[in-house]
Order: sequence, then C-alpha cells, then structure tokens
Amino acid sequence: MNQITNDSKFKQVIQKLDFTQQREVAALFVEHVLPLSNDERLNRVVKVVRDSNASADELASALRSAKAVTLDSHTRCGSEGKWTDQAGYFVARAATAAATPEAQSKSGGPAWQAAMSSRMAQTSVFIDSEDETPVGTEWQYDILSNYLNS
Amino acid sequence: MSASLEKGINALKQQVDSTVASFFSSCVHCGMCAEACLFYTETGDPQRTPIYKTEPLRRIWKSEYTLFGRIGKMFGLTKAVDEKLLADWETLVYDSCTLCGRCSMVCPVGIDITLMIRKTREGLAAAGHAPEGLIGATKRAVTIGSPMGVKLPALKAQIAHVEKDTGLTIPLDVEGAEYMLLLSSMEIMNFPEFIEAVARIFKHAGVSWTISSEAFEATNSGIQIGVSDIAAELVQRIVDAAGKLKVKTVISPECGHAYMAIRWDGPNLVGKAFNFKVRHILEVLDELRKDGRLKTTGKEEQRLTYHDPCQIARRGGVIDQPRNLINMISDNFVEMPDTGKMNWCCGAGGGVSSNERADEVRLKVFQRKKDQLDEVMPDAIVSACSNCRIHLEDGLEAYHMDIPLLSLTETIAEHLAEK
Amino acid sequence: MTNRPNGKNITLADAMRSQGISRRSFLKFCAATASMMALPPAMIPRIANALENAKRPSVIWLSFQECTGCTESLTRAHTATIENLIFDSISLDYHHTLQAASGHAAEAAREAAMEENYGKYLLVVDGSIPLDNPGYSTIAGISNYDMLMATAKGAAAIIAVGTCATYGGIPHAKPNPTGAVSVGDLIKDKPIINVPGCPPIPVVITGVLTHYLTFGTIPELDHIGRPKVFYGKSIHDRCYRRPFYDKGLFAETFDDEGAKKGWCLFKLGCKGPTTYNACATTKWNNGTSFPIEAGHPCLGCSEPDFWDGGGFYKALSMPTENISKTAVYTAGAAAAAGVAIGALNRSKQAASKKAHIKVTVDDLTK
Amino acid sequence: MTEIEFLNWVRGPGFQMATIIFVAGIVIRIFEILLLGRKNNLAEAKGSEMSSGFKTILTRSVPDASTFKRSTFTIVAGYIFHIGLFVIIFFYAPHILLFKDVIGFGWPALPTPVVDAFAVITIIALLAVLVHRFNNKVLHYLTNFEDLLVWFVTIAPLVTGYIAFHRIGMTAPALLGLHILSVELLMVVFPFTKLMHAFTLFMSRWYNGAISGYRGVQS
Repeated sequence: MNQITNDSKFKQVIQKLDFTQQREVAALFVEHVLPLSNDERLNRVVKVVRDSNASADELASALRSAKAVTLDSHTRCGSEGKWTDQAGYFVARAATAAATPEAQSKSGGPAWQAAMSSRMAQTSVFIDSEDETPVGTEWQYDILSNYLNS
Repeated sequence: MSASLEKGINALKQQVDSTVASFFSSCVHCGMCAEACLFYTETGDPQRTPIYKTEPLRRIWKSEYTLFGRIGKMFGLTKAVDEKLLADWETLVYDSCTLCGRCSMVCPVGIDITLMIRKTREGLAAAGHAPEGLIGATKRAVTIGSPMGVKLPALKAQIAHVEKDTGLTIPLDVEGAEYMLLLSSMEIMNFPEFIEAVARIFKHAGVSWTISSEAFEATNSGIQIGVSDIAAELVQRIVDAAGKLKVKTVISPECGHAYMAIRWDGPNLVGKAFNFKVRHILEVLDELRKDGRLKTTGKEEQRLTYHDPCQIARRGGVIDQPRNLINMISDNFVEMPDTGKMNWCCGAGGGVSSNERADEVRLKVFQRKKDQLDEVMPDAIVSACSNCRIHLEDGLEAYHMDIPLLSLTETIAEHLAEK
Repeated sequence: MTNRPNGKNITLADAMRSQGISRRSFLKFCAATASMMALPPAMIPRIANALENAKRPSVIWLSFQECTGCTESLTRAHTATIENLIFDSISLDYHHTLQAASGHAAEAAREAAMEENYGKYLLVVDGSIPLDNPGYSTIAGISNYDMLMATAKGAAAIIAVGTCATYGGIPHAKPNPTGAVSVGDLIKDKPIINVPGCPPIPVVITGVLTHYLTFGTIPELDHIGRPKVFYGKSIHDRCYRRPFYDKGLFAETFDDEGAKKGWCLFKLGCKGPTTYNACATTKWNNGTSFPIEAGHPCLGCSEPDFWDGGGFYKALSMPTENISKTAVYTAGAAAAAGVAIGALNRSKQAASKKAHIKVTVDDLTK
Repeated sequence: MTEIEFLNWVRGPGFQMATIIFVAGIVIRIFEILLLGRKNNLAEAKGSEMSSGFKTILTRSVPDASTFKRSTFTIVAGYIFHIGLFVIIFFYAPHILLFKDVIGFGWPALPTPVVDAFAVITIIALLAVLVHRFNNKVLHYLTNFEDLLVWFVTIAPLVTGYIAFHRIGMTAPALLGLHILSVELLMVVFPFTKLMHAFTLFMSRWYNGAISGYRGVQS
C-alpha cells in the first residue's frame, strides 16, 4: 500500500479498517504521545488495548481508568490553564477513545478520535513552547502506513 | 473602619434599590428557599439557606434605607456590617451558591434571592472577601483576556488544528460578518471540538460568521466574583470588537454565565444598549432549524436527557430551543423530573468550580443531580455549558455512574445532513 | 315621711294589713325575691319574717346631679305593688322630691334624722357630685360635696342608685363639664352598694333593700360594687335573642325582615354583650318587657361611661372615633413624610454611587 | 380603670392611635421602597415585564409539584392560616361592621359558627406553625425575636377573639377590650415587621415576575 500523505486519505483508510484494527491503530497513536502525559495509568491502558487477548473485563477497566485520567487532568473552569499539563488531558482522551467499545464509540471511530486527540496533545505542547512551527501529522500517516504494511 | 471594609459597605449601599427593598420587606422566614437549594438539601446545613446568605446586604438595607432602621442605628440597635461578618459570609456567598436561581422561583413572596446574593457578592468582593480561585480567574481575565489564561496564539493553534483536521476555514476577524462567535476558555482548552462543530454547522447552513482576535473570550469572571466594574470592562471588549467587525449578532457559546453576562447584564454594565443582538448558540441553531437552514439526518438511538444550564434556562430564557434541537436528532428524549426553569443546578456554576475550597461541597451536592438522573436512567446526558459538562462528568465519576456527556451543538454537528 | 300617719314603730306587716294586702301575696313576693336573689327556698320564711318585723329603718335620700329618673322608676308603678310597700316600710326621712317640707325645714329634718339615727341610718344617693365648682349644684346653699360628706359620716351603709351616683353617669360623660364624680369616688370608708342603671330596675332597688332588711348586711358585690345577684350575668347571656347572635343572624335596620323576625340587634348597636344587668330576666313594667324585647338595642346604661361608647347605634365592634378621617389624614401626612424619606434614601443611594471608587483586580486581595 | 372605660379606650383613642401608626407606617414604608427606584433594563427584552409581573403575583400562590412535596407542611399550614385569617377578618359580621364604619361599605358575612370553626382551625394551624418553627432545622436557625413577636401578635387576636366570643374567663367588656387591644398591637407592630409582606408581597412578586419575564421566563 502507498504511503499516506494527507488527511483525507488518512481518514478514508482508517474508515476502512474493522473495529479491532481501528483500536490497534488507536493504541499506537496513543503510545506515540504517551510521553506527553505523566499519568502512569495510561501505560497500562495502552497495554491492554494493544493486547488482542485482553478480556472484556480488562478492557472495561482500562476504559474506566482512561476516563478517570481524563477527568483528573482537564483544566477546571476558571483555573489557570497550563498547556503542557493540558497535553496530558488530550492523551487521556486519546486513550479513552482507544479503549471505548464499539457500541459507544464516537463518530469517526477509535482510531480517528485517538488521532485527533493525540494531535491536540501535541498542539497543547506547542502552544506553550517557543517553537515556530507545530509538530506535523506525518507521524500518524507513518504509523498507519506501517500498520497496514505489516 | 479599614478602607477595604468601607469600600465593601459602600458597594452594598449601591446595590439597594426598590427591588431589594421590597424583597427584604417581604421575607417571612418561611424557609422554603432552603428546600429549593441543593446546597441545603444535600448537606442539611441550615446556614446555607439562600435568604440567610444575603444577611450583609439585608443589614445595609435595614440600617440605611428604612426609617425604623435609621432610628435604630441612632441608638446603636442595628446590627452592623463588619469585617467578621463579611469573612464569615464568604463561604456562604461564594462556596455555597451557584447563583442558579432556583430559590427565586420557589419563594412564595417572590423574592429574587439569587439577585440579592449576586448583589451581596459586590460588597464582599469590594471588601476583599472573594475566594482566591475566583480572584485568580478574574485577574487573568482582566490582564490576559481569559480566566484560564488562554491567549490568542493558543486559540490560533487550536483553530489551525481544527482547520487542518476538517478542511474547514475558521474565519478570524472578518469584517461585516453576520455573526461573531464567542468562545469560553473551557471550549478552547478542553473541548476544541465545539469550534469544529460550529464551523461545520455554519458551513452547512451557509452562515457568515467570524471570531474576533481581540475579544474571543465569552466568559466574564467579573460577573461571578461580583465586581461590576470589572464585568463592564470585560463586556466592553466584546462591544468594541463587535463594533469593529460590524457584526449584527454576537453568539454566546455553550457556557452558562457567559450568556448571562453578555446577553442580560452586558448592556446594563456598560450603561448603553447594544447596537447588535446577542444570542445563545442554541438560539441561533434553533432559528436556523426554523428557517429550514439546519437539516439533520439519523437519530441518536440512546435514551437522551437534557440538563438545563441554570443561566441559560432559568435565568436566561433559553428553554424550548434545546428541546426542539434534541427532538431533531432523537426519538428517545426523556425529561428529568424538575426540568426547564425548575431544573436543579449541577452544583458548579456561579464561580463555584473556580473555587477549589468548594470542591468537597460541590461533589457532595451532586447527589441531587444523581437522584434526578436515577429517576430517568438516561444513556447519555446532553447539555449546553462546558462547565456543567465538566462538573457532571466529575460528579458521575465520583458517584460511580457511567453516563457520557454530550454537547448539544456537537451532537447536532454529528448529525448534519449532507448537502 | 313626716306627714305619714304610721308611727316609727309599726312594722311592714302592719302596713300591709292596713293596705289590704293578703299574706298569701306577700309570701309570693318573698318567694320571688328569694329566687331573684338566688336564695334557697328555705330562706323564704326568713325573708317574710324579717320583712314583717322590720322596724322601719331611717333612710336619707340625697339627690345631686340627676334627672329624678331613678325616683320615677321606683315610684311610677301603675299599681300599688309590694315593691312600693317595701319602699313605704322604710322611714324616708329626707328626699327632696317626695317630701312635703322644703327649705330650712327640710334640711332640719335631715339633720334631725342624722342625729337621731347616727351610725344606723341608710344613705341612698342618686346623681353625681360636681367637683369642678361647688356652685354647679347646691341644695339650700350647701354644695353636693359638702352634703354628701356630712351625711355619709353617720351612715351605716350607702346605696348609690342609678348610674350617675354609681359611676358618674351622664354628667360624667365626656367632656364632663362639671367634673362629676360618683359616690364611690369620694367615700372610701363606708360600705357602698352600687345599683346602676339609667334608671335601675325597681325590683333591684327593693331587692337590695330587702336583703338589707332581711340580713342586716349588704349583699355580695362584684368588682365594681354591684350586687352579684342582679348584675352577675350580662344582658347578652340571658337574652332571648342570643341564639340569633350565635348563628350570626342580625337585624340590619329597625324595619327589615331580621328586625321583624326578632333577630339579634348587635349590628344596631346593642350593648347587651358588655352590659351586666337583670333586664333580660326581671324585665320592666311588672315583668312586661325590656328594651331588646321591644326591638331596641340595649344602651348599656348600667355600665360605667355608657354615654361614651361612641353612640347607642354604633355596634360594639365599631371604633368610637372617626377612623376614616384619621386614616385619610394620616395617609396624607405619611405620604408627604414618605416622599421626604424617599428623597433621603435617594440621596444616600446617589452618595454611595458618588463615593464609589472603581474596583480593580488589585482591590480583590487585601 | 373599669372594663368599660378600658373598652371605650380601645374602641376610641386606642384604635385611633393604632390606626395612625398602622397607616402612617405602611404608607411611609411603601414610599420608602418604591422611591428607591430601579434602573431601566438596557438589554433587549425577550418578554414583557408588565404581564409577567402581574402573572407572577397570581401564579406564585401555587407552588410547583416538587416544591409542594418538599415543603408540604409549610405550604399547607401556611395556606390554612392565611385563608383562616382572611375569612375571620373579612367575613365575621362584627368585623364587617368595623370595615363598613371605616370605609363606608360592607359585604355579606359568613354564618358565625362557620367563622368560629375557622378560628379554631386557624389557631391550631398557627400553633402547629410555631412547633414546626422550633422543630425544623432551617426555621429554627432562621428564627429571631421578630418572628416570635409576629407570631404572637398574629395569634393573640385570634385567641382573644375566640374567648371573647365564647365569653370564657373574664367579664365580657374586658374580653372584648383585650381582643381589640390585641388587634391594635398587631396594627402597631405591623409596619415595622415582616407583617408588611401583606403589602410588599405584591411588589416583590411583581419584580420577580418582571425580572424573569423580561428574559422570557415565566417565574
């Protein structure tokens, strides 16, 4: 398969994957941005989601902890927002998307949602950084291409 | 008397008008407002009785604006407002009230208690008795432009991100646009998908709109902390931006107090009627629906309920619109008991969520919402206020309930019909 | 009286026989008196005996600021009644309306009676005593006050007859131009029996006398000196129209349906609820009727200050002053005051706005 | 002072003085409140202040279902004693005579036994209200001297009126005088206490309805 180079192709490809595959891709996206979060619980979430032998119970508990991290890491209304911390929130949301079962999955599916949230995590880091240009999205194309090629 | 106390007392004196005077004259101490307040019903603490929270203002009214009180004051018989009183009342006025307005709906003699608590905050804030969290938010709102410290580059980064993800254009500083969208910092930081949703809906409906780079913040900490001077300053920024961009209508986003601040308090704060309209995003969407410009497809199958944000519904008058919109996308919509103008607050509005000191009580009083939800057992809750949304999520988590929260605007966006 | 044929030693029994009254009707009178005074039947013979053998005590009757209505009430019976006989059986040594003597002779009779029966005679007073100016009412140049004080000194007991003597009555009515007072206001060291009424019921007067003649003591009195047997119950409590009051059925005017049906006269100003007297039971004119039965509200004449109750036709629940006028004038004045106070409030409001120093973020933290 | 003198005093000068304080107090307080004024609302209106205000004056008499459930006792007892007071004050024949004397016209009365029954019920309701005031946590906390004073001056005319009608204990003029005196006490206390709500209630309900109605919510 060809290397993916733009978002429309990216989205198109993702939509074609079945749910389990989408989930695996999602986990890869989350894994990539995991260093932006300092919450240990997410490591385990990714592990469970990536494990194709994971039981339904394990997945449910992974979802619960991903949600818990999301709630713990959001910036509360009116409090001073620190964008580097906010990155952790979006990583958690990406992890939540990855761990969400098919029935409750939001539009776009877990892989697309995780891709968006992990981009948000990177944007958050960028906002507080001195960098001139934001991190691109090519890494996501790469991950997806590699996944499909493997 | 210290200068700050004097300032506080003077601020309270300024608050007394014929409404306040008739309200205080009418109170019969029946206690019914307590039963309307989740801070009382869920804690059983009689101090949190709504009317009791207005005591500082009541004392000023009594001793300064009643004949009997004036005579009493001459003989030293009236109770004075002093530093201790204000300090004691700080937690009642800020931590135990979300200005939700439910007590004002229940009071048998018709006292708008909420209005008077809001007025009491003017005195406390001027005297330096506002909670630290709110002071921080207010300082950031004035100096940075956002209570959460969101600066323009951050917004721009989010916009760039959304544009890239969706391929849509988010119009920034477009002169002559019909609508100017305001955003809450919460949306920029926690729910950037709201911007995306609006962009998609407006593209779908062919709405000309823009965001101002000079005044994109919708929230108004001055309203929450109770400092009209600051609130007016924040409103003025929006008025200026709307004037500069010559927009016809300013849209208040999914945020409760922002709507109160710009729609109802705004013109009165700046002392001049606006030359543009102010609408809540749900009002705009419902208008578009009515005009046939908003078409959706498919229905949510899950059982939905709607949480009315107090400032939008009971205090704001946007009650039917969300229901019209939900009915577009759901056949399984169910109302909670006590809904619309009688809805129970989530427990975090009116600045309570910005006030860390109130964290414990805010989660405790969530019991009320839980009881309400237990009655209808929805699969998902729709709301239209980021603050409600975050707090509902927090509360559900704390009470081990697993019900997802949906933004109404975002949910509508997901159901847009292809054109 | 001095011109009477009977001497001081003849008894009532003698008098009766000479008047041709049977012993049977005399006993009937005694029984009636006993029941009226709430005495057990066993007392009837005792009353009869006491009356038959009563030795005509000396009575001095002083009339001050009065209208002679009380005397009329006692003497104007249509037939010769036993009440009159009781009256006849006393030795009325001074009564300037009834006595034949006048001027110095009359006063001499009084002084003689006083001297002769010092400490034993009964003093009956009708009329009130003016204190503002002794000249307002004098008898033979003697002021009422002086005559009362002098005569009261040697009295065994005093019977104040009529509302004027008991409570000041009509002369005492506002604005009380003569400074009229009652007997009880002036005499504190003698037993006084108040027999109020304007006029009092004749049998009540004779009843009191009967009691005195029978027992030699004064009857039990209520807290304003009235014999409890006659004044213990209110007109209202004994009124035959009471059931209408309880049901709320009232005559609205003197000639409406209610009036014809005999409904309660409360709305027409009846003072029965607050008036203590025996009218409803003993009635007047030999038990013929009493005012309420005749269709007229009770005036409350046996109560102090009955003239000052705001008018005879003003119901008890109505204020006695012109309250509408008071209310209107007050409202007018208060509105003016309210505007002034309102202006004061406004200026305070304005001052607080003027004193307002802009609150900045730096003011939030102390 | 004899009872009749006392009665004449309370029916005469006493009532006059009470009327002066009552009327002056109420008028001054109403002026005092209304003259404070309020600012014009500059926000674009979504509903009418006038009609919403007047509507709320009426609708606020009827609590919504959940409020009724939460404050059942307060509402039921409150209704009973307010209706009771209304009936007793305005529909007892002797009272109507008083109004007729002052304002120049009257209206038909209810049968006395009916009013009597209302008096008993109202007295019981007010006693229950007092017990509730001490037993209920919120009410106990809020209660101050004024609340008790107002309770006393409200129940006193009822109790004195009841025993005056039934002529229990004292002589009739004393009872009636005491009853009228207790009413005068009520009148004197009225303008300076929460009893003023009988008048200001209409203003505050109107304001409440107007504030809400302006924003398009019927409160």
